[in-house]
Amino acid sequence: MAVARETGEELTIAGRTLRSRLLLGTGGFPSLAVMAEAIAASGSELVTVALRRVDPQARGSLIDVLAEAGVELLPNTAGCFTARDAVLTARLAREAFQTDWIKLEVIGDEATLMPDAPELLRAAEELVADGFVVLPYTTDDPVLARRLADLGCAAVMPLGSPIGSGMGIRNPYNLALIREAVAVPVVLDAGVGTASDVALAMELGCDAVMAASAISRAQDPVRMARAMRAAVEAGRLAAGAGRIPRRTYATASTPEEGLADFGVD
Amino acid sequence: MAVARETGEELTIAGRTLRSRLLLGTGGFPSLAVMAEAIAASGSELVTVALRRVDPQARGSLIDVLAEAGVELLPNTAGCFTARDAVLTARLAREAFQTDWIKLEVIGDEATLMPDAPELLRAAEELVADGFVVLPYTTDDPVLARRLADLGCAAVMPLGSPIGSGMGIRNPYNLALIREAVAVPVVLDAGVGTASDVALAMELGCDAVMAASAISRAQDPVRMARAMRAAVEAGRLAAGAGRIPRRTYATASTPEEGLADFGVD
Amino acid sequence: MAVARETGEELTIAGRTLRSRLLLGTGGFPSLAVMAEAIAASGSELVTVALRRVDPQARGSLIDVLAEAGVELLPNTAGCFTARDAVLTARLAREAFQTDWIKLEVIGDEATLMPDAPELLRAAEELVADGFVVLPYTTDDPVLARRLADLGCAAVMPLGSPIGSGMGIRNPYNLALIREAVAVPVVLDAGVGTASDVALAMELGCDAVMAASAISRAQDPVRMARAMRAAVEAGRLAAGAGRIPRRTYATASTPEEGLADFGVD
Amino acid sequence: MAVARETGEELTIAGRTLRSRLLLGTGGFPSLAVMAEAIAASGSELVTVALRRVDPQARGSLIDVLAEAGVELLPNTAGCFTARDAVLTARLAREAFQTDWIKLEVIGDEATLMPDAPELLRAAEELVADGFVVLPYTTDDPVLARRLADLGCAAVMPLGSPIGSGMGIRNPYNLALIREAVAVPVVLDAGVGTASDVALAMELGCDAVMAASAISRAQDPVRMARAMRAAVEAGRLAAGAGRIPRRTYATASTPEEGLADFGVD
Amino acid sequence: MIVLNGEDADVPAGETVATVLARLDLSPDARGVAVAVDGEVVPRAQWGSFALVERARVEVLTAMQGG
Amino acid sequence: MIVLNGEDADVPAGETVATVLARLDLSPDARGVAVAVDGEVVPRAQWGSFALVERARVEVLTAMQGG
Amino acid sequence: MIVLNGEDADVPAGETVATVLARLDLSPDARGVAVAVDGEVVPRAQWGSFALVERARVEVLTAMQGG
Amino acid sequence: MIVLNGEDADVPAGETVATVLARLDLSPDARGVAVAVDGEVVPRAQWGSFALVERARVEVLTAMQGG
Repeated sequence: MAVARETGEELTIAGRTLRSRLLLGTGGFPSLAVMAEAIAASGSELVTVALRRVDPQARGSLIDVLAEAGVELLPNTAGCFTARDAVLTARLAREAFQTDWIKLEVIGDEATLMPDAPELLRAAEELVADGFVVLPYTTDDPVLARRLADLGCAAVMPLGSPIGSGMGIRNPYNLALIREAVAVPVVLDAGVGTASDVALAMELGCDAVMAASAISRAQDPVRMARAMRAAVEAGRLAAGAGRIPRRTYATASTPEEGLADFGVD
Repeated sequence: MAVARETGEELTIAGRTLRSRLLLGTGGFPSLAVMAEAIAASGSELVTVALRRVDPQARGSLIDVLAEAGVELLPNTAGCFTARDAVLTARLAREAFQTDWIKLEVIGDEATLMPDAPELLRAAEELVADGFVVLPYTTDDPVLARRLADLGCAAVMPLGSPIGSGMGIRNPYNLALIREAVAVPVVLDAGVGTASDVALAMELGCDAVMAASAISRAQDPVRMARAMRAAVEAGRLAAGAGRIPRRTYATASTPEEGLADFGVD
Repeated sequence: MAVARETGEELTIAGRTLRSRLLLGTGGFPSLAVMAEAIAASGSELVTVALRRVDPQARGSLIDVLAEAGVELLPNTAGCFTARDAVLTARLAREAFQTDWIKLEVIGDEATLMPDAPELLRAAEELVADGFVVLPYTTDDPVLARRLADLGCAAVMPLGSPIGSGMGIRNPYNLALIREAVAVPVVLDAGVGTASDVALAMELGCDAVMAASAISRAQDPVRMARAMRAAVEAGRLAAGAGRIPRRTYATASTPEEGLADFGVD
Repeated sequence: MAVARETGEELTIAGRTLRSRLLLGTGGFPSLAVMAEAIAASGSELVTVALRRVDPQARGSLIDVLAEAGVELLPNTAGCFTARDAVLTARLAREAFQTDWIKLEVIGDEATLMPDAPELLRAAEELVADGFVVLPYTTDDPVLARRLADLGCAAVMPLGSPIGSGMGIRNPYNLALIREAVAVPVVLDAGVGTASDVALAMELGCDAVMAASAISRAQDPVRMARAMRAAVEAGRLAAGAGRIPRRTYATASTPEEGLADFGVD
Repeated sequence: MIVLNGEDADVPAGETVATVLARLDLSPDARGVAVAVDGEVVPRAQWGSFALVERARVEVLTAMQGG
Repeated sequence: MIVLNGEDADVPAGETVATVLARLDLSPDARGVAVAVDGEVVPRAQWGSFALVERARVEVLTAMQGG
Repeated sequence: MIVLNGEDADVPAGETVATVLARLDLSPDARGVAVAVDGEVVPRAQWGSFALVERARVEVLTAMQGG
Repeated sequence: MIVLNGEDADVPAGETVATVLARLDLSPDARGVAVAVDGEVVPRAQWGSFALVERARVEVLTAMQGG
């Protein structure tokens, strides 16, 4: 349907240039060590973190591990069900991590963790006005995506399927429509299960892909991180290579011209 | 469904070890130069050629170009509609190229170029008896694939969809069943359109993928060759990484524990 | 996934009981006569009409034909891109047709004719407050559907795919999620192409289906109307019959017990 | 893709005219009484039976019940793995039931119960020569289907997915190709799970559908029988009604001409 | 002068909605008709009395096949 | 001694198919029944005359729900 | 008495945010920490001066694996 | 007269395969070439000795891009 719009290999979001088109979630890894190894294997330069209450017992070294990995932080507002909570969480994240970037999540439903369109728009508007670089997690609704872009979001992050479901891209048409609807980068968020999902996302015109559980909860997270890295590259290359059209019937790859005639037995 | 059975990264067919799990067709390229560049970009070590009548005018340097590329030849029997023609073509190919390897095609239908099961079995049996290393192009019927393997074929090459159709893998279930049904390598043949098709094939348990028109007739064959190479790697890695299960509902990638409570406005 | 919730065969929306679970659009028919015949063939009791400027030349007898067909009118707000225009159109429709029922459409995009979530919510809220029986055309977003139901809409009408596209139900999962998310009737709106789409919608738990172009622009609209009527019945019956589970492998429908043993030849 | 070829509503196989396009399997029902009720609800006129060893304890009244139901018997060769066993079973069935009709099954794999192409062809050839009316259960391979038709089979019965799997039609393209490849009736056999599968089969050009477990093992077999009857009718009608084409974008079902202009607030 | 269904119409200010409808051959009890003036509904009961101002934007709408 | 439906049965060589069927309470005109002996169909017309050899493998089949 | 991360904490009114953080072994320059009091962010620069009222709801948050 | 790659060719009976190849500018050690005569492979070793009969159907094949 759509082909990737930029010809350059680098992705630019809000003026920041990323060589890797793979964003990583940090949740769900069996250990920080595996997380660090997977990040390295993935090549990702931008990883999400959440804000949660300080646990006096298990004060983690997450920040240190990520700093050592040399990646940028993308705080999220996971767990927020209202614009107000999401905005406040974004502001706290700015305080905590000295970054204006925020992966904005405003959830509307516990079972599916799907976003709540009106609250999301409200939070996005407020955060953009407050100077944030807003990357909203959104549905695969192209009209909503365009509204978010029109509000000044730096990218849109539509879901392929519910968070952690591994169902891949349930509606590829809508992703392609989103690609046509907005000028900002489109980052597939949520639902990725395996490498072919990621390749497909890139072929549909996404500029990048976010993977979390698909890597962290795989049996071999580091190997899956390598798989995802290759899949992003594969899909990106294919998107720009001008694929052959789909046909109902066959088209010979070997010409018939010059075919021998051995007669009839 | 299935995971790739070998843990090693190399593929062995009939005792020959291949580092690349991508087979290339040589038909359809805009020029021999582009073909050579695409072969190099793909990393493929095994490429198909057809046998056709010598053309006194345009005597090509195909063999020379391929020799220079350092790839092994896999002659095919494209265009044959009977076991007899296919067997004779295989024997001529052995004469011409000094190889016992043959990609066996016995076509049953002009419109779809799908194989003809009984003629295919007949030809496979005769060629195996004659000492050939037989790689049959077959349907996605797992019973037929098992019969071919039982006859002594060195691999099976099921179709994803009609040759040159770019429709990808129409029936992933059958491919997974073939993977379970045979012990020899499974090489997806025919139908691949883009990188995600290739990644999916590997995830379904294929040991390798054959791409022809998908690369040669892409707008940028060299770029697509790179895409396919990365896709094979991505799918192969993912197949061995133990993907997360598919779920209907969401599974939070960010834990709720420790979520702040900002009160009600 | 979901089974239809009501065991009764009749559908009740806002206190009005309908024996037919098929709603019809009146646009696109080759003639009023064919429209009337198709309505009769479909068994539908509720059909949509639009409001447009009086055309002094071709003053139609649409209202008369529909009155004679004995169907109830469901005016729509097709063509409105803002809540304000939609609300005003609804009020004019109430004046023109003496009905509080309104199929609320607030479009967000010319190419896809998909709804605009925030404007739709705004219009729905205002019309519910004004005493209308609101049936909003919405996306397949379950959170948005629940919000519309919570606002007091009498039913929700999610799309299967873009209006008139004939692409069927692009994301069956979301339809099933909507069925779980709301207590009001779910009426599939938009995208239906043929009978199996309609049967699937009912199996997913929809209470009714709206068909417009699929019938009116079919080559034989009256025959397609009959097809759709049967498809609603088929899907409704199947939804309540407790289908067998999906399995990867076979389950013999003929038992092996008592199988004869004819020996080996 | 394909539209049903006959315009008449009746189906003729080997000179026998059937008003119902639904064939029923008799296995898996909770009781003979439910079976009889389901047969009546389905409207089917042709039902399959198997041949098994006489059980001195539980000598059933199956034949009597079916005779009373007024249906014709279609004996099958379920459980046969060789042409020889299938041919012998067919001959025994002819003795037992005084019918030349045989649903020919030659199984190639225990896990999938998929047919074995070469044995199937062998058995079909022998039975056709022996005067049988052969209805072979086959894969969805169009070349194999054509070969069976060419051998003189009275119909072909391709699978949608494995017997009893309820997976529906895994490869609709192949079914459509079979429809184009043969002149005899195409009866979808195996895999049907629910009504929409049946409607889809008819839309793809099948002349009839066989349902067994989908009805007999449903929670409410009689209701599912009614659903399947309606689904056959729906799909058959739709196949002949000339459906609208599939489009990526929307096509307004309400014209924009004459749209009011309410000005800007 | 008013704007009637998007086109200038030579109707003097002060005339009623009913008069305008009559020009369109629509009687006051015409079925399936509704009228908006300057973005507001004019209920049927007021058609006879509602006087149009200069440049009033009048929309006269009726049922059309759709949806 | 024969093998009847897969199990040894104490039927002396020389007895007919009809005799065996009688043991199963099946009359010569039983509906929906067919018989194979040693992998060959024995038509109903021969049930009364077809004599079984020692160790004959007899299959007596009838209709069963299936398919 | 305040409510610290959802639990009652025996901190007298008038104490500063910095004091509370010290109780959690967090220094004023702790990396990756942010504080909200009664639903408003307290910037790091004010930690030393921001005095808590009785029953203040204090949330002390830090980075956690997620998303 | 023979049939060479589907077309009549003015080659007298008795000539060898090698002669025919020479006409096509192909030497006996040409790479990637194979020959069938009347539906049977003629191995390279026999090219010099294999004599063609009248109306022999000769197929001279070589590698072509395909598959």
